Amino acid sequence: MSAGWVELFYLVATALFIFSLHWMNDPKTARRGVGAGALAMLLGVAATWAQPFVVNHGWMVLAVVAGIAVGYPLSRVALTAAPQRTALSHAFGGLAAALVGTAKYYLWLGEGPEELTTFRMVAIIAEVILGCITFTGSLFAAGKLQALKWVPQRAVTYPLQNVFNIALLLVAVAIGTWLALNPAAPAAALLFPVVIVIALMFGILLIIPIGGADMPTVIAILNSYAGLAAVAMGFVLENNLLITAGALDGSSGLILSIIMCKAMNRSYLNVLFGAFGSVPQTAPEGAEQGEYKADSPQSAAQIMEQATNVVIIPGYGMAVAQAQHRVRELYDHLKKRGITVHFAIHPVAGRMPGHMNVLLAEADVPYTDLVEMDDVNRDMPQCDVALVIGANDVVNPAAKEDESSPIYGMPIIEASKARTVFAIKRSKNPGFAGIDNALYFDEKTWMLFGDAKHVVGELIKELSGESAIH
Amino acid sequence: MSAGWVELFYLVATALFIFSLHWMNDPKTARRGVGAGALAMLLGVAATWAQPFVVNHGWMVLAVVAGIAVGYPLSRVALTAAPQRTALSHAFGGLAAALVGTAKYYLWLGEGPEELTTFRMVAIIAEVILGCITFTGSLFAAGKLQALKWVPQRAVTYPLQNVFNIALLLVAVAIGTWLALNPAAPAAALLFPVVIVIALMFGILLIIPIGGADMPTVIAILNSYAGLAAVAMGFVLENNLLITAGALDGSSGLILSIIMCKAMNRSYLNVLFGAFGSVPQTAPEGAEQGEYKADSPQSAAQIMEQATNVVIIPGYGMAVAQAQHRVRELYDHLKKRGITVHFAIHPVAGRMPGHMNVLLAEADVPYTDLVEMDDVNRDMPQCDVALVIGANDVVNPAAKEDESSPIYGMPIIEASKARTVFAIKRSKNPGFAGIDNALYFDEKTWMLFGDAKHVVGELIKELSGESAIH
Amino acid sequence: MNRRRYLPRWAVTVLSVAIGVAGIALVAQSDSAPVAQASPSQGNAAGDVDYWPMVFVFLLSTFIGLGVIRRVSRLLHTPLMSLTNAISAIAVVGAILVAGPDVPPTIRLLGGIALFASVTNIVSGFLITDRMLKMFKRDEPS
Amino acid sequence: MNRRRYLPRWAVTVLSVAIGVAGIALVAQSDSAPVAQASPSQGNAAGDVDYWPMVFVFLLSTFIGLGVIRRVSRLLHTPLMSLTNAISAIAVVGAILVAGPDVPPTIRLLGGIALFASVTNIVSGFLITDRMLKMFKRDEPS
Ligand SMILES: NC(=O)c1ccc[n+]([C@@H]2O[C@H](COP(=O)([O-])OP(=O)(O)OC[C@H]3O[C@@H](n4cnc5c(N)ncnc54)[C@H](OP(=O)(O)O)[C@@H]3O)[C@@H](O)[C@H]2O)c1
Ligand SMILES: NC(=O)c1ccc[n+]([C@@H]2O[C@H](COP(=O)([O-])OP(=O)(O)OC[C@H]3O[C@@H](n4cnc5c(N)ncnc54)[C@H](OP(=O)(O)O)[C@@H]3O)[C@@H](O)[C@H]2O)c1
Repeated sequence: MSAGWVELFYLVATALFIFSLHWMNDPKTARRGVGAGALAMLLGVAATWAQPFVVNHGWMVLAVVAGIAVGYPLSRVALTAAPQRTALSHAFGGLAAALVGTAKYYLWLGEGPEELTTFRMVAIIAEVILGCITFTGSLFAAGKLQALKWVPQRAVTYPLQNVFNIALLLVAVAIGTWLALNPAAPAAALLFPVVIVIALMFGILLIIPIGGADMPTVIAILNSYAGLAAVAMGFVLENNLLITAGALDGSSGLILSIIMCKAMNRSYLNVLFGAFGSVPQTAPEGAEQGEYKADSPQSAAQIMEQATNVVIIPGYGMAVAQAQHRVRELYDHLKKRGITVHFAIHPVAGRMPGHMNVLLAEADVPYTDLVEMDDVNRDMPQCDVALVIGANDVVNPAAKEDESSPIYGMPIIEASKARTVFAIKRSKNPGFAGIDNALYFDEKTWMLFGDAKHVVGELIKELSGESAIH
Repeated sequence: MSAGWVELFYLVATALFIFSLHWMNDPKTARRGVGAGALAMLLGVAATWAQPFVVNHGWMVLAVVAGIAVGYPLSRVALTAAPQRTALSHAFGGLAAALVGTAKYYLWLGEGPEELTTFRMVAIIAEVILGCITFTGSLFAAGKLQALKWVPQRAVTYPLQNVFNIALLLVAVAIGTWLALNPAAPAAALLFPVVIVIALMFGILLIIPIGGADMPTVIAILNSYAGLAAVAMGFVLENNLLITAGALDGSSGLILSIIMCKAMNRSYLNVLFGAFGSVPQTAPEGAEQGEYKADSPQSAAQIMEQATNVVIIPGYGMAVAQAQHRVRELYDHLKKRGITVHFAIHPVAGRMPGHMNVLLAEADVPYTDLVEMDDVNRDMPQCDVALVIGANDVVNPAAKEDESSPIYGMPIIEASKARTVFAIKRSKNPGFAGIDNALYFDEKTWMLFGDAKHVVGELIKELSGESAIH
Repeated sequence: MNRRRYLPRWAVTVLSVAIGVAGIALVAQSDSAPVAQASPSQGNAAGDVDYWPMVFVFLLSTFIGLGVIRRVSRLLHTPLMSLTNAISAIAVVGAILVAGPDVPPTIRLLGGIALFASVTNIVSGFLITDRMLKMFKRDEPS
Repeated sequence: MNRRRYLPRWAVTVLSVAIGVAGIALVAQSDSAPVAQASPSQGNAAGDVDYWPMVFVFLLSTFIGLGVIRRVSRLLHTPLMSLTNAISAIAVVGAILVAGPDVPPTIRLLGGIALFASVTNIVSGFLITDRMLKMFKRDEPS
């Protein structure tokens, strides 16, 4: 394939990638977006492969077949494992970038060191550092999310941690700068691996101080790094398709992490420069506690039956209990009785952005009944029953009222405005942010203690039993 | 200034141009947008001028001073003349593009014909053809809009007009293609001017069949052409700033012309390929007419006084009568009496997109009281009095009801849903589309015949007289 | 719902067609030029002028233009027309490049006229846009 | 109102700073390289590699990315993460360029591993995104 055709294919692929992301703005067109993205990738691969100087077909087919063999099972994982799959995938992406950068460096060093201009060296170093950080960082994050035994789940902190990390990064950058200026010096071929090793270490050190529950933000940032590594690769190979696609990824990771930060009321710079944030402390044991009013599923079901307007507020607990299918049944039963039922979706409910939407979609809840926070808050005063299922922080009124609370300023779903609130959780333990929730002490709130799947099952039994008698 | 700095300046200028247009999305930031655009232009000029090979400073300063001397007065024209100023300005832009293209061609032809690669020749030809079309087309459009004596106001049509125009364009393209393939042939230096002459002619022939009132759409298309000419110039000079800024312009013209077409219910292809549309015919004289009910400003003022909710629907007639300041007074008087007053703005009311907004802003009406069509239609049933001031097509219910009407399908402001309608116009003549308006025969409509400025003045006199008695 | 879409359907169509046509033309041209061995270690070797980056820039800025312009407030369509008119005077860069260097006087003359015309546009375009925008006021003026 | 803005304030700031830093670095580099006589009739002459078009492409695609991603439906943020993950596997192009040509076997090995890793991402990324999206249904299923 001649150079002109290759560039044309790349151009079309670029446009398709943009359309792919564009079409994600609406669930109706989103699948077309995936198609466009896959087609773009295919065009990119085909155009590159078909160039006359690409000759090692056997070897490459082997790699592709192996990739498909590993990739396909990875696409069938349970959706609850989607975050760790994404993290693992970022690790692969980072690895690829680091390997390509390294290969190009040694290739040019061997073939013609005059090719190693300062610009190219800067791009190679950036590619390799970003790729290595993404590789080990993502592997580690995936391990934390998968709750592997040998990966510490909680945040590991030690004195001078940040100082040490930054110093390490500075060393890598300093060596990198020297390499960029003296790419062909005798020491260079040996110093290059040093940079790689430091970057690999840095990736792990970056993730160690971050608690497992904070991983989704980290994954978004790593996505952004993977994108930037692709951009750097594009600069090295002078390939505009790589630059464009990488920049699209980079901005996606950036925006998602910022959305998460805003919704969690964490500082944005804190995240942009590596999420060195300390994890919120769990509430002191001895803190004064109000009175919880527990209720039975039976009486809760009776009250729900009388309602005309029910809002279900799902949270991380629904995901943990895998209760989404039961919740869907509950929704069906209520609808059958002519009750208006909506789901109130907080942007950071659960542990990844849009977590609740995927879970409920998996259980066949039509997405037209998933309502965004702002819209649902407006209608909350008209709501008879708010049913909180395993959500905690996202309905905590402290975010609006208590200026001293760590989550003060975070937007919440205002469940307390509903006439009656039922809350399903297993215990009196706090949620992710580790703080008590005044909603549960409210006089109109009744707690339904127990596993979400179990309690919702009880509610259904009650409702369907009733309907049999009628 | 070294090449690196020049490129950096260009890069910053590119970003500023994008921000400039981005900030136009809100009146609050729009002036910052102008500042960003002007700064970007300054950076572009400074970086280009400061290059070492630019030496003819005296000559260029002369041109710049002359440009400022002519440009400044052009920026002080009355706002009603804004369309013809824009058209004139497009003509200058087209001229510049054509001249630069021509100059580059002869320069390269003289200095080194091997520089005239096919790619460059294609770009030069495109630049010159687009520039020339824009030049004469815009000049002609400006003449029509300014209603110059020697420019025919109405559409001029003759048999086989489209066939002839297209044939002419094909000849130009054919010669251009030959030139692109044989840029240094002996005949080339002579054929080049032929292309220029044909393109200049074509610009005029393109505009001749279009009526004066259709000019705003044409101006938007010419804007798009001017942008594309700049893009072509960017390809010739290998200058990314030109390409980016030109593409931004090109899309702006495209989108504005499409918005106008949609709002006027004209075919979009019709416009994209040169607005060869025939102008709508004026209504046949003998068409059956219903009964108009005329009213006096006195009784109209009395009814308005009793209203709690008044919507004013301005149209082209307000612009013709220059009644906006009077209308503003009317608005003040009504507001003083505690009446809620809004302006309903149709996207193509008047003769350019956003025409009504600028006029009313000129008269100091706060833009928060200018309501877009869709929003106003929703609230129309709550409206006591709709006061139509010199608008016609934009309130014509035929667009919703009469499938045979030429404006069927065009979105309108549904004045007929208000409790009472007053309509100010001078006569029983139709508006731009040349068709009768059933709204005026409606039983709840009263006509206030007369010049808009005069009638609104009468209304004010009545209202202020009343308030003096109170 | 419709307002939230980045590009409307027609834009998708128009862009695809335009990309297709332009692309095939460019490829035809670059294939007629002597095809260099585009080995991965040599970047800029696709013909005499490496115009592909420019085509990328064009494509991307068109996307940006369509996205940005569609979000311009309807209130401001008239000033938008004069602002983009001013921006199209970026042709001034080309005019300087033709009028500035040490070239034959006829060429310089053409460049000078182009420079004059562009500067006129810059000055009148930005000033009149600003004049219009100054009139848009949010609150009731006293 | 806020939703209609193309870019939020912070993006403006971040982009400006990034452009500034990157720009100055690049200029420093290109000025240390032998500066060619960038006459208007010679385009690609700004240093050894003409990287400026690439910088333009990067800037423009970042703008597009920010604009497009901000408009992605909140419903779809989880599939968006896996879709962009799949797109970042575009590194496959680089892997082919390293694994494909006639280069020493070690280099080819590195390229082959990179190719394997990228293909894994492509396959799993697109398939899982599609799997998730298939679940989003508009109407009450029967
Ligand atoms: N979505 C994201 O992208 C993201 C990313 C990072 C962090 N976060 C953070 O995650 C939090 C999300 O808020 P959230 O309200 O969804 O979750 P949450 O505040 O963590 O609360 C989850 C609640 O569910 C309950 N629960 C756990 N397992 C359960 C089960 N099997 N059955 C019933 N209940 C169960 C827990 O109480 P018991 O233990 O008493 O049962 C807990 O109070 C926010 O603080 C957010 O900032 C979100
Ligand atoms: N805005 C754009 O971008 C644009 C571009 C191209 C075309 N258009 C077209 O222009 C039309 C705009 O609709 P429109 O309702 O604003 O205008 P219109 O339909 O042209 O009606 C204007 C009305 O104002 C009256 N009028 C004229 N001078 C007057 C004066 N001095 N005092 C009082 N009344 C006066 C005229 O009636 P009398 O003669 O009886 O007074 C006429 O009926 C649409 O058809 C649109 O498609 C708009």
